[in-house]
Amino acid sequence: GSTQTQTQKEPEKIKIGVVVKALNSDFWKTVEAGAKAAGEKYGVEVKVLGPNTETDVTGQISLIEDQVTRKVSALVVAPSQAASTIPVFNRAKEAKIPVILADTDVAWDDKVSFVGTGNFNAGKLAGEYFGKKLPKGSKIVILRGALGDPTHDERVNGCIEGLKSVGLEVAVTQPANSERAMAVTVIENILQSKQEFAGVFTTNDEMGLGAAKALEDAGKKMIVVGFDGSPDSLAAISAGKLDAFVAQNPYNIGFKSVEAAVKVVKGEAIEKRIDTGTEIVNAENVNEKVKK
Amino acid sequence: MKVSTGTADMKYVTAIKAFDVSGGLCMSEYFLSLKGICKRFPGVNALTDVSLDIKNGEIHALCGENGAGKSTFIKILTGVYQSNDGEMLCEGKIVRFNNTKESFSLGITAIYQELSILPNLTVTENIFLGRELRTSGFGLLDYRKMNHLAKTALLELGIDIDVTKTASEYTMGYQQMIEIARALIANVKLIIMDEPTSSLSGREVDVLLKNIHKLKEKGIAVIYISHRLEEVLAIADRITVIRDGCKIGTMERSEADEEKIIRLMVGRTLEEKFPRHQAQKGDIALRVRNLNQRGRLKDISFDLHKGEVIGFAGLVGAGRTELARAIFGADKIDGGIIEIFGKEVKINSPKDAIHHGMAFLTEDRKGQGLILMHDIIVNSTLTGLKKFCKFGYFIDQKMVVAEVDEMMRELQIHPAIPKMTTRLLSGGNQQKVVIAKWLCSKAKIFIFDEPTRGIDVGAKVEVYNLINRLVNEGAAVIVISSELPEVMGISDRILVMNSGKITGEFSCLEVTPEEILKAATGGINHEYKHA
Amino acid sequence: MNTSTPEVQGHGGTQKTQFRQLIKKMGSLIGLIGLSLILTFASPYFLTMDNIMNVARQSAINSLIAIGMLLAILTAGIDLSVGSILALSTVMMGIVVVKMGMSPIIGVAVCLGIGLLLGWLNGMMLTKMSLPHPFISTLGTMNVARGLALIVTAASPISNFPTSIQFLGAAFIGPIPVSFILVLVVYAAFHVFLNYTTVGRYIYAVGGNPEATRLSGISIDRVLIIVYTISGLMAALGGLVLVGRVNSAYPLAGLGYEFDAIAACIIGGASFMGGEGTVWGTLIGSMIMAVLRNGLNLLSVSAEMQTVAIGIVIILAVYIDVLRHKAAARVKA
Amino acid sequence: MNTSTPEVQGHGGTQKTQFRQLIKKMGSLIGLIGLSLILTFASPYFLTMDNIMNVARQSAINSLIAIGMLLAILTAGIDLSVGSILALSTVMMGIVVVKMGMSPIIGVAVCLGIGLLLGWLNGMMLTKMSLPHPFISTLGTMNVARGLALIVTAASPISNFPTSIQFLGAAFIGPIPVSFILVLVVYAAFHVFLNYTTVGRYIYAVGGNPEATRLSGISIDRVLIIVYTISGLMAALGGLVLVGRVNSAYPLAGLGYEFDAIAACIIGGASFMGGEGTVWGTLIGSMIMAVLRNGLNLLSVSAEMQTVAIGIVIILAVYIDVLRHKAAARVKA
Ligand SMILES: Nc1ncnc2c1ncn2[C@@H]1O[C@H](COP(=O)(O)OP(=O)(O)OP(=O)(O)O)[C@@H](O)[C@H]1O
Ligand SMILES: Nc1ncnc2c1ncn2[C@@H]1O[C@H](COP(=O)(O)OP(=O)(O)OP(=O)(O)O)[C@@H](O)[C@H]1O
Ligand SMILES: [Mg+2]
Ligand SMILES: [Mg+2]
Repeated sequence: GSTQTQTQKEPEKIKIGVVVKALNSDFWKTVEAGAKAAGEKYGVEVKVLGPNTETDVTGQISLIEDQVTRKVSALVVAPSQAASTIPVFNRAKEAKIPVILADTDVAWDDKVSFVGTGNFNAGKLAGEYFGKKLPKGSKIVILRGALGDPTHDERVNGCIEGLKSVGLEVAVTQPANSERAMAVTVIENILQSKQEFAGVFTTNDEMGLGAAKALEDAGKKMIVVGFDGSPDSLAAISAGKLDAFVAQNPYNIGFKSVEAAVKVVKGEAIEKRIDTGTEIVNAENVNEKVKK
Repeated sequence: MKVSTGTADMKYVTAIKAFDVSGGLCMSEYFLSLKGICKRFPGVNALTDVSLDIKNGEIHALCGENGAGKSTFIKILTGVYQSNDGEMLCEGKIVRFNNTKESFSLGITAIYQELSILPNLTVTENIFLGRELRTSGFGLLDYRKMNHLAKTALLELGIDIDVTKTASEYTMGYQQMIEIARALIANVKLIIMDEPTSSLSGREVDVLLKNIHKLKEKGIAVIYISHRLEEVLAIADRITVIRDGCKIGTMERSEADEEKIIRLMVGRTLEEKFPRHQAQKGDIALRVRNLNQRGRLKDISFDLHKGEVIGFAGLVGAGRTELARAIFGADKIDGGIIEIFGKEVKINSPKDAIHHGMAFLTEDRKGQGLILMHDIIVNSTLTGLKKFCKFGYFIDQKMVVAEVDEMMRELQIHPAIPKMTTRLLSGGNQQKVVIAKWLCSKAKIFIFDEPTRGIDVGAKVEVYNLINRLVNEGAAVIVISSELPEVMGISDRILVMNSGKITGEFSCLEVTPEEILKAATGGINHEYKHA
Repeated sequence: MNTSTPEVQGHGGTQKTQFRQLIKKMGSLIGLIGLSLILTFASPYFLTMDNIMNVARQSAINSLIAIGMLLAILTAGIDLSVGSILALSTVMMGIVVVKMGMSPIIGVAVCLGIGLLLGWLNGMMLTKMSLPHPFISTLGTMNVARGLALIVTAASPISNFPTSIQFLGAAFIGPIPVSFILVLVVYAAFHVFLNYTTVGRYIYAVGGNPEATRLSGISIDRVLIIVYTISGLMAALGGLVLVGRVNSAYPLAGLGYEFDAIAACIIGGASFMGGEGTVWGTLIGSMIMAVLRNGLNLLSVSAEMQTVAIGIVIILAVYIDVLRHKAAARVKA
Repeated sequence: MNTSTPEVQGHGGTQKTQFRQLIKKMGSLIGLIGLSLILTFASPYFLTMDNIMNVARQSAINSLIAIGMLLAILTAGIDLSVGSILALSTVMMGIVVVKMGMSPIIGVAVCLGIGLLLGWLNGMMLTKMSLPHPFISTLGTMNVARGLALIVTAASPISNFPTSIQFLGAAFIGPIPVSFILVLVVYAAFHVFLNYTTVGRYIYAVGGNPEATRLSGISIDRVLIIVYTISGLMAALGGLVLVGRVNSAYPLAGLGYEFDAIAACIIGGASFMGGEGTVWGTLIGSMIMAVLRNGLNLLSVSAEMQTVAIGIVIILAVYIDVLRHKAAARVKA
């Protein structure tokens, strides 16, 4: 990026600060790509930042504070923990910086807009999907990211809700740190305990691929549903290793939130809630996704 | 007996006054009586049925060979260890100390054999550790008063140093004086000194002995442990000899002489205190020219020949240790030439020095000599490990064990357990292990810094024999020693240092102690100060 | 490992000593000033009153935790449990205040009390169970406290604390954040504690040579228990500030904070071998970390590059200190 | 901190010593056996051939990293960068093999080479820059390597390695996983290295008393550089196994592995003060960690409770060792 020293005295160039939960996964990288694309389209400066991990709540808050200091024209934030961001949003408001929420909503009255679908709904979609594939009463194992990570909490809760609504049960929920190797280990161990289960839901793709690998090694065929939709999992679906994943359209989240921010700065009206859509990607529609 | 820790420091201040008043009014003749003390360590009976009385205000010397159990005895006295058997009476009351705080509260303190200086604290803080003085207002530490008292105490011992510097800035000799000051300032009823003079030279010893007399006059008892029998005979009122953990006997000073003590200690008489080597002086082994180290060494030049022993004498802080370290590459030098067997060499590290055939026995065995947590085998073979290797890299364990066994027999290391962790050895035996380490290397030039520090009279002769053997086999040896008789007894030539310079050279045949002392004090009889 | 140059430990001594002490403190200060200068040139937003207060606020939590950590490091120990203690103490406060509706005073007492208790447990386990190193006891506590924080909250955050509790973390006095004032007060108190009280000096002594300390009649166990208790308390205090800052308590709070706290101490000149380190050095160490993060954020450096940059700066900051020590040693000789 | 019970240092000596050594190793073994017994009663699936091989496989990565960490700990050091080195070396292998299509042999060479290089850098920074403690140098490397791993991969995983590369992590010989055989071979080699070679003995010496070691003519710098280089190499080797196990390399791999590796060493009886610790103890320490995780999974213990249980078991495992030491000392007396 270029430094902005020279821009200081020039007529206000629009600067959008995008703060996401972290930038260490395909999902957020795609959000970043979408945001940057929107920036290019509208000719505004877009900086996408995120802390090291999705659980680094205070790190993210510092990032937002520093963007306020930098006097950005508008902020796009995907908050790691909804309630925690309210004080800093209030500070942004004092500095007259409009705030757009992306991916995760916050009950904060002064937000300009929310862009996304919500993790809960996406999780629910996954739960319902199992209902289409499995007979009533089947049991599902859930692998999740770090305990206490609100994103994963919502996905798990959504999934449980979805499962209930179609008459399926949760066999066990175990954390696998959003990581592939840990997912392999956990599934191996669950298999050892001879627990009955017919499918696995994981709250991100990495764990989904790990679970699929462990099942493949053990010679078991089961429905594994991941989350997010990385290139790796697309390939895994094509190869028949992964059954499906929940896709939240991260590119759109990034693009539309920046688009909304630009419009707000320019004084145009925008909607309070912009839905970016959620879908299940499986063998039936994987090819069109791959093309994209 | 529990001492409430919260107010202990304030108690101490009042305790000082109490002791001052009650100095003369004692209940009985004996301050302390020990009856049938036994102490067993895993595999070792350190003390068996030892009984001993300490009179008020007497100077009581403990003598015994290395590993006889002297240090263990005093550690039981101060509550570092607890006895397995026996009882202790302090001023007529049965006591049992669980830690040094409890013994201190009854007026007992000790200078332990292994220096217990805290390198990162200032001299003052070391002296007052555990007995700090506090201001009356907020109860914060009263540095002004403590610094003043510390300074005074050290001046009384004849040293003038900056008490607000950290202890790590001073060499062992000074550190020893700091520990002594620490004991003196405590104002207790019994001070135990476990080899307080092992790093001191004659001059400091005299000052210390004078101070001990002053203590006695104040009615303070002193237990004094030393392997230097002339000191013992100079100040002790009574002498107790311990052998193999058993008390052999206690005698009045008037009944004792050196020969008798030695006989009781080792069970035989020594024919010769300073045996001499038979070697002929050969080529120059080590030539040092204009060696300089900023602030420490000035223009040091000397030659050391094959088959020769040079002794280095000097007062504490004269720079002898610094010189040895500089030659050995342990510290950087700022100029000068070192030649070994006629070839100029660059020595940048101890590794280079060893490569060129040098060996350096350090004065601080605990900090620089031994790996205390490791056993005798590991320690004694560290420098010579390469020579036990098969195929260049793999150590032949059998060979190692055989060699170590041999060395342990030769040096009479006790207990003779090669797998014994060196931390558990008595001070003298630790010293022997360090010597073994350097015997194991194939050196031709040996620098021994205080080689007999803490070694008993019998073993000393063994060390001298060993040095002589090395010399007879063609080695060249430097001995740095603060014991004048030793330097004079075993070296062919004596170099004297003062403030980093060589101030005198003597042949051992014609020199007198006075001449050496004069050179050591720089010719004039001034109060030596920390440079 | 490396024998460092002998240096005078803090406390008012002669003038010469005080000057040397100043120089010693200056060590990490040079790093901090250098870093600030670079950032001032690189970003127009860096040297603004607003941003300085920003940094002060952002560094507060780590500063509070680091000063407790310093005590552990001075005794040649470590406290890995600070992050988890922070989490458990704050969520318990959340339960008491928000869920059970008790008074904020009770809440704060619960928060600090739990910090105290867990720290004390760390110390007791270390000493009374003779565990070989605080790494073990505090690693255990780190896991147990984190697990408990997750259990009691059912893994979800607790929000909407009364403003009185948020005071420490969120309020300002004029332009100055209360949390930073708190840090200054706490650091001054620790300066007095470490240099002018017996227990403070014993902490240095234990780190310098535990055996000699014991022979001086000082109870090492007692000193260690005090050290870990204080460290736990400071973690809880850091938690109080955090709650004010984010208006919520959550079970994953403080994850990885132990690293930042340790880094602050070490950048500030403390030694892992024990017995060496100062209060003000630690503050500067903590400020360096905060300034660095802040600067990189202002420059909108990407997260990956930030990680790389932080790694490099940690090494450089310490290296500057090493060079300065060497230079000082040369001057003295 | 606490003076541990006197013990004779390892390496084959007299018979009595060897017996005592066995007892010493037995220490953590007792913990392992106890834990296994409990789990055998608690879960019918625990003591099955299948599950034992399962645990063997799961412990492999940590075992490989821990043995490198042991060297660092023996020198009174620490290597925080192992997880990041694992990540960077494996993603670079992924780039070379999967993205650039080079031969697996080159890939493996790149992987191990990067581990070696980063480890060597750790050692060089520590010694040549005279950094005061490896915490600093390896914390720096930890950040830098992680950042680089994220940058080179643009944060996404690399999958579909050729089966030849997956051999170490995925293959079996009969019922026995290759990764476990690798661990046994590596551990045997380290046993010989540490006990029967000069450098191995010097590693113990450096940890025991660096100054005495230096004055004995041993180059401490060289020993330390070797130690950290090997530690880096072992992290990369652990990475190779991980890649085989999950068939992918990803930039967040190995996050937090340093804790597990350190815990394995310490549970296995190594001392943070340096100079003390054995190869086989470390293996047992690593097995204890793996058995514990496996057992908790088998019992479907909730995730929160797992965290708590791990904390408690770490403390208990070490405490058993402490008690045993004390008992041994009493018997000997
Ligand atoms: N903690 C311990 N564990 C086992 N053995 C010990 C321990 N401390 C001392 N010993 C042994 O007890 C015996 C007496 O040792 P002590 O240190 O009292 O001897 P000493 O008379 O002071 O000798 P020196 O003159 O060499 O200082 C020695 O054999 C020593 O190895
Ligand atoms: N690390 C140091 N920093 C500053 N001065 C030092 C240091 N080490 C030694 N000195 C000083 O150098 C001088 C020479 O000390 P050295 O130990 O060489 O004397 P020595 O003749 O061996 O006496 P000793 O009997 O104490 O060993 C002393 O004044 C000492 O205080
Ligand atoms: Mg002794
Ligand atoms: Mg000397």
